[in-house]
Amino acid sequence: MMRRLILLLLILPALGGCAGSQSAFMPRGAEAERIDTLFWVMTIGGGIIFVGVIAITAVAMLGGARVRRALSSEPFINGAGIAFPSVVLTVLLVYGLLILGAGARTPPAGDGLRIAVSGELWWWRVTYTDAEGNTFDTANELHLPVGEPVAVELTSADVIHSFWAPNLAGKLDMIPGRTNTLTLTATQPGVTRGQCAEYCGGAHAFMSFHVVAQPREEFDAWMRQEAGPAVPPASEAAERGAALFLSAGCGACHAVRGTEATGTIGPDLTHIGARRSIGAGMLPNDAAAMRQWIVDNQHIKPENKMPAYEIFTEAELDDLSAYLEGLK
Amino acid sequence: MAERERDSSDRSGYLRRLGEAVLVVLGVLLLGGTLFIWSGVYNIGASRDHFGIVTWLIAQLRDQSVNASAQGVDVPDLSDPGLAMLGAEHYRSGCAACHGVPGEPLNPVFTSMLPAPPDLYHAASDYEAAELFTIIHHGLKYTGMPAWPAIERADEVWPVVAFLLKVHREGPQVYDATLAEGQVDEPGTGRIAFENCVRCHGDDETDLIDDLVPRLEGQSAAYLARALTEYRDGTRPSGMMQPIAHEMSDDEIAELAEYYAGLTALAPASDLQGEDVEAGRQIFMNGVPETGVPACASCHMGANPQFPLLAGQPAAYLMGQLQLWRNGIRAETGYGAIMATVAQRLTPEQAQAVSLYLSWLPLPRDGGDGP
Amino acid sequence: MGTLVFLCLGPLLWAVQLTLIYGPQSSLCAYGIGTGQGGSNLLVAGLILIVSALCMGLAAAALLRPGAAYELATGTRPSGETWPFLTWVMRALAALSLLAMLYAGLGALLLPACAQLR
Amino acid sequence: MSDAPHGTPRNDEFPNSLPRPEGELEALERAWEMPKGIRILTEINNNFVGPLYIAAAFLFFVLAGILALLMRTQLAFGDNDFIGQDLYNQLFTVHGTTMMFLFAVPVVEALGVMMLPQIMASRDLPYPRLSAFAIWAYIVGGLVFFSTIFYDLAPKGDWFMYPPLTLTEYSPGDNADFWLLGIGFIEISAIAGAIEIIVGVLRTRPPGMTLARMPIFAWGMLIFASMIVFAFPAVILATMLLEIERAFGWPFFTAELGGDALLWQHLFWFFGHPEVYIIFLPAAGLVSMMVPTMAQTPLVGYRLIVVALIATGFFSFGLWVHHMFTTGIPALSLAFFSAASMAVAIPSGIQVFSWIATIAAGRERLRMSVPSHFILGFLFIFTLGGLTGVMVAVVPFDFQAHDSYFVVAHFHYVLVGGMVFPLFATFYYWAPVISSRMLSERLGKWAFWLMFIGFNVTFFPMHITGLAGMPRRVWTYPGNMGWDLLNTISTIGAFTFATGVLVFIVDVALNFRFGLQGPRNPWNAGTLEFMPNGNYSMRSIPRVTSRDPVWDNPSLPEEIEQGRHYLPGTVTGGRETLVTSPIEAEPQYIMQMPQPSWTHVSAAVFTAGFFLLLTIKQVELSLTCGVIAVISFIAWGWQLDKPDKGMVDIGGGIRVPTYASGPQSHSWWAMVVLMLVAAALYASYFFSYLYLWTVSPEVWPPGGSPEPPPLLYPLGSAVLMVGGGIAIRWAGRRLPAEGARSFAAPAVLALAALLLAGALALEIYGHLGTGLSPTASSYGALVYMNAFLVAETVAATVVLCLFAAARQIRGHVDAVRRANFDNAALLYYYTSAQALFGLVLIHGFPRLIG
Repeated sequence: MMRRLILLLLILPALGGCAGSQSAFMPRGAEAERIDTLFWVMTIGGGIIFVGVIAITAVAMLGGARVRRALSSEPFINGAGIAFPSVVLTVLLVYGLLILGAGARTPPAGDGLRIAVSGELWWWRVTYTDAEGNTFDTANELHLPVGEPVAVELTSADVIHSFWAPNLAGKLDMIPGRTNTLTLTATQPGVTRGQCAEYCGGAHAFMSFHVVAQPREEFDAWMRQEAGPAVPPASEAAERGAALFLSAGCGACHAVRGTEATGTIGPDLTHIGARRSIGAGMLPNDAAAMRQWIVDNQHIKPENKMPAYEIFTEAELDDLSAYLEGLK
Repeated sequence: MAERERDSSDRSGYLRRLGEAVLVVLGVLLLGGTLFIWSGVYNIGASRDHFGIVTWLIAQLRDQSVNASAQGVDVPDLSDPGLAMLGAEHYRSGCAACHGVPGEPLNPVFTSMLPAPPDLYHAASDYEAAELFTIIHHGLKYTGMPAWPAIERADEVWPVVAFLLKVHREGPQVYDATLAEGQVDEPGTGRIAFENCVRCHGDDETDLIDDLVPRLEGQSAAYLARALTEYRDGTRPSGMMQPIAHEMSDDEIAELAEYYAGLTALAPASDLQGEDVEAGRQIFMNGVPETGVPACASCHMGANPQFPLLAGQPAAYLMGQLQLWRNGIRAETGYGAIMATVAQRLTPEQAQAVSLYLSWLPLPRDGGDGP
Repeated sequence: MGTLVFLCLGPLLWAVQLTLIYGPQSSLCAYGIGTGQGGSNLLVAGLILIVSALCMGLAAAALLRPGAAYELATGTRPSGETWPFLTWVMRALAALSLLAMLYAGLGALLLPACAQLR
Repeated sequence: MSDAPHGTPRNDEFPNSLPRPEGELEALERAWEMPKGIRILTEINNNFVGPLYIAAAFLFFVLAGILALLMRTQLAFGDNDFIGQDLYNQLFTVHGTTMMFLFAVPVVEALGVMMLPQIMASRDLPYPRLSAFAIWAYIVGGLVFFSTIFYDLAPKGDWFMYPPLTLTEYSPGDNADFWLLGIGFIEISAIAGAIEIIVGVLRTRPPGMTLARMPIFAWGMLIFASMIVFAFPAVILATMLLEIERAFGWPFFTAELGGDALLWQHLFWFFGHPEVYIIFLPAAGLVSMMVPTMAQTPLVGYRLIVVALIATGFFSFGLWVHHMFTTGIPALSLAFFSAASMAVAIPSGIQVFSWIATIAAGRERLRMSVPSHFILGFLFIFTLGGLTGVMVAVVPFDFQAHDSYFVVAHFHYVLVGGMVFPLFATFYYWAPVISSRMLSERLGKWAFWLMFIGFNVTFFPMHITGLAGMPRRVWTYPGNMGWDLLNTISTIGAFTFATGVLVFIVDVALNFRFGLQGPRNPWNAGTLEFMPNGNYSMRSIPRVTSRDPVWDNPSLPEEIEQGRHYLPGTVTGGRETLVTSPIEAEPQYIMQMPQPSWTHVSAAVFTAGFFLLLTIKQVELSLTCGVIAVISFIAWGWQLDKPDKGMVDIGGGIRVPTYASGPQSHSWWAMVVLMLVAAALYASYFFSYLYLWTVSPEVWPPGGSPEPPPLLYPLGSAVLMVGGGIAIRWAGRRLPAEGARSFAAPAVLALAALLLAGALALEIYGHLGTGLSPTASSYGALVYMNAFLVAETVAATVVLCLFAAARQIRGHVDAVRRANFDNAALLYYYTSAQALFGLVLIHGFPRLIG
């Protein structure tokens, strides 16, 4: 309780708006919870030590002659400067190593689900592989079943990135030529936000993602939906948009499974309409934002790898965004 | 020690006096200059030449400036005969009005300019190639010599340089010889007829004047119309095409575009084999996903008439255009901005490979199958 | 120069220990030795513990016999008015290094040899 | 001067009796007179270059601070676009780089250069031209580097420049090269300063100032400089590797060709973590100087502090992986470094409690002057930073804190708290030494409170911002994340802090204009730096018998000024100083020191020109600068090594020589330290070789690359080098008698240089013969990199050998005056030893594993 109170006081300002929370103070994953406890132990302990040092300094300056004499000897230094820290640090080191070792006790669930996340300039390619070996790509959004440890393979396609979903776990780097594995265990359902934590040039500030923790059934349903091909266009506008999507060359970079668009350079758009954001967390996902992104993405997210498409008429933009938003 | 100090104080006193003298001289000059201008005594009319000394000074200033600017200009290979022919065509529409036909007397209107435009037959003996390039590219202040209309298109200047060198090398009759092949128009004046396009771009019977020029026959009308409109609006820079497009109305543009779109393309004459162009084919068909280069084929296969067909275009033209994109020169239009992004991800080797492939690739006729 | 080496014997041994446990551990793990749970894991842990014990033993020896350590480092017998100061500093440093070596060796008892544990 | 009010004490108490001979002081003043007019730039004395150095470093502090204010303005609230993405990325890169490389290390080195001679009662540090060179190089190089921010040419890979982001593929243009060449060059200047400081502290102390009596600041500087010697070579190698990969495509960091991005991180942080302590230790030394003075009592726990400084110096080298906790290396490896991070906390605890104990020990209460304010502020901030330091040393917590604003808060607490606050305390404390005027107590307190409050308001909230999820190095953030208020507070704090610095600047400006003439030893300090001094430092050098000589003998200032102690004038007629033994500080010889000259100035300017012009690929101009720089170096070196002037009397019956060679000579010490630098550089290479092999053994022979050339090649190289070594040894025994000339020795030196070059050529030729290409794989790159490193030392050795040979021909080297020859020989032995080791590695290792 005390702990929550301090927390509230400390991060009151941070609680202002929690749209897609991204905070280590609100753990919703096994590792983040362990670290949260560790944090509070150390903060409170450190706070006490800090106050102690300040108090002793004050006494050394202002205290009575006897106290000051007691403080002014090598034995005092040996005690306060060597013995005390040695004990505290030994305890802390062992505690820290035990917490670190706790990660070993959560082997990933054995249902064969594999998730690979590749950091790219400046978005996240997410590849799911199910128990049968079926695989599909999505982007900038990670779905997890609640309560099950899931191993996420982290790689990089270009420079070093770092995968950080603070509500779930600490960060782990994505390094070219290496595969790092992070075990995530979501403890509560809900949507949280994550962000690249290793400076990766240009639009590093705009490389975010969402983590959606769902109960198993919901997760399975999502997997089934996501693994399938794109839904056909449902309106005339969407049909025109689909044709334009192909003739304007969008398929060279983006894939829409079930169509001729098979590009692998940019994010897979097969179910773009069902995602929570556009541009790796830049914009909310709706038709207006989609139009804006197509035309003006270089202003919204400078240096991103997609050229701005200022070649479409207003009507064409309506068609395109209708098509893409329909890709649920 | 003391002696040295006196030495230095003497020197500083001398310097101080020198400084005062300089100030007085400067003041007198400034005052005199102001009076001279204010009096209006100087005759600015072009009817009288400068004083000899002034002419000489201006000539020195000009030549030194041209020489300095020409330092660091790398002269490309100018031996390609098509290059000089292309230069001659531009000379006719852009330069001949003032500079006249090489070796023949000038129109008296222009000889009354001060300075009078020189007969360019001798130009190449007065200046080296890099200097000619500098003059044509940047123009000359106070002479009436304009800068190149699209200053970023330095690449377009070299054909004119090549032409001037050729005139100097082979005599003024070269000009007539190069023009004899096309229909002659009054130099630099009047409406540009369709035939004039043919002189450079060829048609279904005539080949291109040079590899730096694109093939137009069989190209989509929408693209041709857009290209000319962009030239006219100045969003696609070209010192050669902008003045031509400037003269054209929307109707003329549409008519011209339809005309060329209706022609059947000439088969490209290439001695390349299939394996020479395999690397380029890979890039064209599949792109280079690792470095973010999308497949060229996804836009340039004719599905969308706004994107040009590239098959059969000369490799030199394609490489030149890719270079323009890489330098950001063609990024002003919506379509250009897209291509600029892609071109910047191509290495020079990849750009060359894909250009070679395309120059070898037959143009799809009547919507026929691609490669 | 020898005197400076003598002064820093403790930390130097600590540096040796860190090199000898970190280097082989990383190399062995890079080759997949020690990634298992059983014997190879023990191999790495054992190596670390042996090296740590050895270095700590040497540091303890220096702590107890500074005179001998000085002769070993410089080849001369201790002398001069600074000697007590030098000995004191050397011993204190050796003691701190013992603690640091203990800390470094501790990991081997608590953690598997090569797992990332993430 | 000589009309001191005191009565004359008994003459026999002192090494030198009164009255002093006529003209002695004048001769001393003449020898140390500052050049006039423009030639002031040629001055090398610490009283001139020290303040210049500090002023330059402070300028960079202010400039980098202005960049920080721009960044804080941009971050004041979410979705701000005051500064665009590209500029912001340049801003934080230049801010970090400037603060670390152009402010923190140089300003500490500057304090050392300026104050050590005063504290140690020496005339100057042993290589004044070297430090002047380092300073000019730093000023020119630093200004050019910083100005890149104005031309959009500034690097934008952050101050640690991680590849692959900084490879040409992701960072085209010259921006990154400016960082690599500019900073590499400034590091070299830092090493030059470090050599100066190490030899200075060990060899130019006053008689009797044994290691046990050395002021803590000198200890701090000694350890600081030693750490530079071992830490900086790692980052120099790293910058070389990266620049070579950028320029020529040798794949050290490219994973597809067997390189590894983490190699950079290992090398960089092997420098980068000690760097923090490199900055902190001298500052801690400063605090240990000021606390006793302010408390008017000797430091409590002197020897514990010495232990703490040494232990920190060592343990800080065991922390580098601390910055790589999230790279995914095995947990047990992390545990080793977590352990070292814990261990390094204890020495800091020792120091903090020693200061508290000293404060408590004062006869009266702590004097609450401006320096005391800053010191208490330092204690507050640094303790907090130390505690968060322990927190991030706990691996799992670091998983969350790493690369978030928590870490930004932590290291600003450690660096600003641990270094900038003591530095400001020092400015107030030592200002009277430089200008003989005090800074204002009133303005000083204003400056302190503004800085202290501003600092905490800026950085304390960042702990929360970071754990609330805000990563570092983002130029903007969404407004709905709940980070706005915290950031706004930080921004307000930053401007408050800046106002404090501004008040300080005003105070300094007023000081130079109107400052009050202060008393001679305003704080009544016990150490020697407040003794009366001129450009020559102290008139005479006292024998030191305790840690606080002035408290023991209040009449010391007068005695020093009257010239009663050692070396009251100049015995060689020029600039000189007394050299003492490293442990017990017994007088050994008089070192004759160089005069002001243009040579080091032109060497510095043209060396800077060489590097910077190379960056912008002006190869011809760059090489021209390089040649001029080398000529300047040779001209500079030619004026050193003055002839022996026989034995001289420094007072108290002590007669010492005026020339030393062999292990006693200061130049021998410098050469040894230089060799340590080279060895550390090569050790970093050795690490890189083995490291990349463990990462990608598949590109090693026999499978991945051509087999190494036949053993005949390395054997041939070895024979050539050993042969040269034997020849040099032979020549060393047969140097001509004093004053005579001989042509055998120079011929041998030239021959040895030739053999060395031949050995190198043979090595390179052998590898070229196998068809191995440096761009094909990391193995090939490493093999040729070895040759490149050998080539560097060989080039230096050849130049030095030919230099020694030339001096021999001119009759400047003989059996007595042999320092030139000894140094050339020493470097030759080192170079061949390193090259032989390289041969064993390059030719032996692949055979061993194949």
